[in-house]
Amino acid sequence: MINALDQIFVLLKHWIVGFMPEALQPFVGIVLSVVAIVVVFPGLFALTTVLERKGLGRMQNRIGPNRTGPYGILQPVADGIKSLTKEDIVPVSADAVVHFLAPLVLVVVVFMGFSVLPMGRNMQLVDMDAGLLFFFAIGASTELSIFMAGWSSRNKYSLLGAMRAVAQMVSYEVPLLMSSVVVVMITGSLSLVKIVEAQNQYTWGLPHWYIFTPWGCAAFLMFAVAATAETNRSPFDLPEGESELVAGYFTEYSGFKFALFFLGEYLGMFSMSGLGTTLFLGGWSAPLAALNFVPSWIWFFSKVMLSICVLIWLRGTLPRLRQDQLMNFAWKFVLPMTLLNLLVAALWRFMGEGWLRWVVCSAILLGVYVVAGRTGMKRKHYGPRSYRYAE
Amino acid sequence: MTPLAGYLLVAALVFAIGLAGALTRRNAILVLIGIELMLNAANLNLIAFWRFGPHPEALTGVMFAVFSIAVAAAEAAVGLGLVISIYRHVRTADLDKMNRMKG
Amino acid sequence: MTIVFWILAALTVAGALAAVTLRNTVHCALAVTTAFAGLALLFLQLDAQFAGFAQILVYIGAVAILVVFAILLTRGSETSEHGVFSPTWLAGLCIAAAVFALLGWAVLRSVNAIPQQVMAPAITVKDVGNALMTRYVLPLEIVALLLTAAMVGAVIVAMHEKGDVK
Amino acid sequence: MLGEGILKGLAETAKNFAGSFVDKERLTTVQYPEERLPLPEASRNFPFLVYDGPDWEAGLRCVACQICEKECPPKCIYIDKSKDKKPDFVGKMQIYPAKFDIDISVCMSCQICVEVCPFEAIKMDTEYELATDDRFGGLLLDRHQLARSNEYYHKIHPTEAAEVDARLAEEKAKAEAKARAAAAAPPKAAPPAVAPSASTPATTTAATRPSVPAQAAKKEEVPSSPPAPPKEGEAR
Repeated sequence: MINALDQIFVLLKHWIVGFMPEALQPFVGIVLSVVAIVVVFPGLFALTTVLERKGLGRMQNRIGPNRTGPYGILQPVADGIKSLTKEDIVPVSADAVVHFLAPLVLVVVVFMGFSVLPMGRNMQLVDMDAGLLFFFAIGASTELSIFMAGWSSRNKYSLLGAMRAVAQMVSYEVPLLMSSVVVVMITGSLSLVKIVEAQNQYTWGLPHWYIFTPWGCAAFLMFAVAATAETNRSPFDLPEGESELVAGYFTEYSGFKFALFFLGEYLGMFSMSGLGTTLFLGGWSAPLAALNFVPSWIWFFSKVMLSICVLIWLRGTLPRLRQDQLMNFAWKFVLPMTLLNLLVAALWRFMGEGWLRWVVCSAILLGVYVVAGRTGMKRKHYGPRSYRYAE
Repeated sequence: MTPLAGYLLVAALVFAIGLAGALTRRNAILVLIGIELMLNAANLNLIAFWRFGPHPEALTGVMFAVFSIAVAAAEAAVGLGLVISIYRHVRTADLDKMNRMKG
Repeated sequence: MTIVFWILAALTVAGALAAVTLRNTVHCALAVTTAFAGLALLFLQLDAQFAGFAQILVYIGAVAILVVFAILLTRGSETSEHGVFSPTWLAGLCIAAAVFALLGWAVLRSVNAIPQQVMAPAITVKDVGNALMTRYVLPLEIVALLLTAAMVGAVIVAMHEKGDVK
Repeated sequence: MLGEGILKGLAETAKNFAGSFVDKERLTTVQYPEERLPLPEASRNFPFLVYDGPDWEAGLRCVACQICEKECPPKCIYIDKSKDKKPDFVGKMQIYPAKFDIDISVCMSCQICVEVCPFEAIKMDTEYELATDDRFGGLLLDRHQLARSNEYYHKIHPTEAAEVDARLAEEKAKAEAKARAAAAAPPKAAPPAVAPSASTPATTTAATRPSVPAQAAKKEEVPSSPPAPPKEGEAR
């Protein structure tokens, strides 16, 4: 019974596929999985928008949307209808083809990232041998669509936003990859399914999640920072800083294309949260051995939503960074720390079982963190601005 | 036609297009793009030979392609850095106008 | 010779052709990205997963971005008044055509001589990793050194010179 | 240590988040269409014409002197004088506006018409829900649409309206005393005595103006009064 509930979607898929003729079966199976992804995550997107607005409102002692439906839960429906019925404006001087393609490329590419995430026991579209590499390769392609959007709009704000976005995403991709590589080192596989299985073990009822190891915790924190920057979320939302760049690279988009960008951004957030969950939080495995009776997909989605809530919390708390702070942080702090973490993970691997490796690894990481935080990220005091030509 | 011949022809075509681009375009960046295309065509050749060759488990073709990709990335970085640096001096990315040794 | 191969080949060649013929430089960069993507898919079709994903990661994720950045930094998207092709374009075209004719002739002549392995090789990414760390570890280190040198070199080349007021 | 501030900030927002569910005092939002904040007395939005008594047409204080029309910076007031006359609040015969239109799309709510009006006939309304579903129609408001009773004026600006009423009552008393005095001395000469003073608005202005700064304790009227008379002088 418990097993059936756990595998309910897999069984459902097999049952539907069973009705199809033999030749069509693999094809129909893939279509069903894709349809499930394409339905579930936009649904989650709708839920998240209202959650975000309500949550941010409460953090600012406001009520948040409460007009559409009971407690405002129909707000995403209203937003959707609004964006669908709005006029689709393309600027006269814009590059029409590229302008049209940019949101499509973004959404398609972001959806592809979900295909390797294991969302439950046996619940993944493809168990790719190089799943993690695929995920990052796909993630790297979103930058180009953002550039396309910014450049084709022929708008200075759009172009500036796109340049900022691309520079930021390229910079933070390095720490993102580096912090994930640690997990690959320990697991010995790039397949996300194998990574989850490696974490799905328990000692004394506690799980072997990687976040509960010194290197895993450090990698998770840096992964979280880099993922936040990669998805252009606050406090790294310089590319769409409303107070500086109107809306950044999608300033010149309206109606449904704007909604597509919005969707792409949130889907990117989900896939990043899903990846973080898979790599460090044990994917679909239960947090306690005693809780294993709960279906695995519930654990995956609750972990993803939890990380989304943390992202919303961060957005409600932190002010936007400056461009130089952003770059300094990426190249001078996060990247060296990830490199150090690689060494620590190797040390962990070769020190063998025992309490000593816990002490040594934690001490190295904490010590360097404190020292680097003190010296490397020392607050610079800028004097009054001087102008070369204006005075 | 065998599968391998198909891949080799595509690679030859892409190589020729890249060469044509490198030889006919004025803009230095586009010349670099042409060179990248040629490198990529070579990679396709390497991987096709590995796939259809006698000893795929030796991984020589894939390794060669992977190293070639890494080297191409380095080449692109340095090449584009040079283009930007030249642009600062002569205010143009047009190769036909970069005909002076004097900086 | 599956239909997938022909579609990917057409995509790649069309992307490459567009990249060298279009007038707008940014369009060229986007077209060349299509060609890179097509080549990556061809790699994947050839069961070279690692090379395919590395191709996407490096070419679409990094080189294409570098190219568009360079185009924007050199105002390359403004079409020059002298046209986009160099005066010796005919000679270049002839050379390219000759090269293609030679290569094509070589391939077609040896069509019966070249090997035909039809079985897909059972190569996992793990094997690639093992090979990189054992047999190919020296080239790997050299490439690492090269990349570091290239990075430092690119930064120095593109860096503002001291006293350069621009 | 690096990141301390972030933790502090997170704690603060968490406190706000939880607090907003527990403590209703934290929520400062006013649910607008259902709940409204009382408007401050000095709020103003768009002019209206004051009338006394039950009949809006007969009771309009406006005498069509056209000062506001001339002073209006965006020139959105359009006045036509009447051919006949009717008695005003003191009983003098005055002309009245046959047409008094204000273009609501042009008006910039500057209150200059109110400041220059010598007859307390035009005042600022506080009505702000002026949106309609018609884009071009209904922008030119005529005198019927602009007319509001004095009671309404008392309701929206009580202090100011009381001052205005006191001033008008004093004026009326003065006029009545004058009339009585005129009636007492030469019984037959009363109408001519009234007529010169009522013949032009300007004379009345001259008579009323000085009383304004003397009486008005309201600060906003005091600085606006001195520049007004010279302008009228130029206009004449």
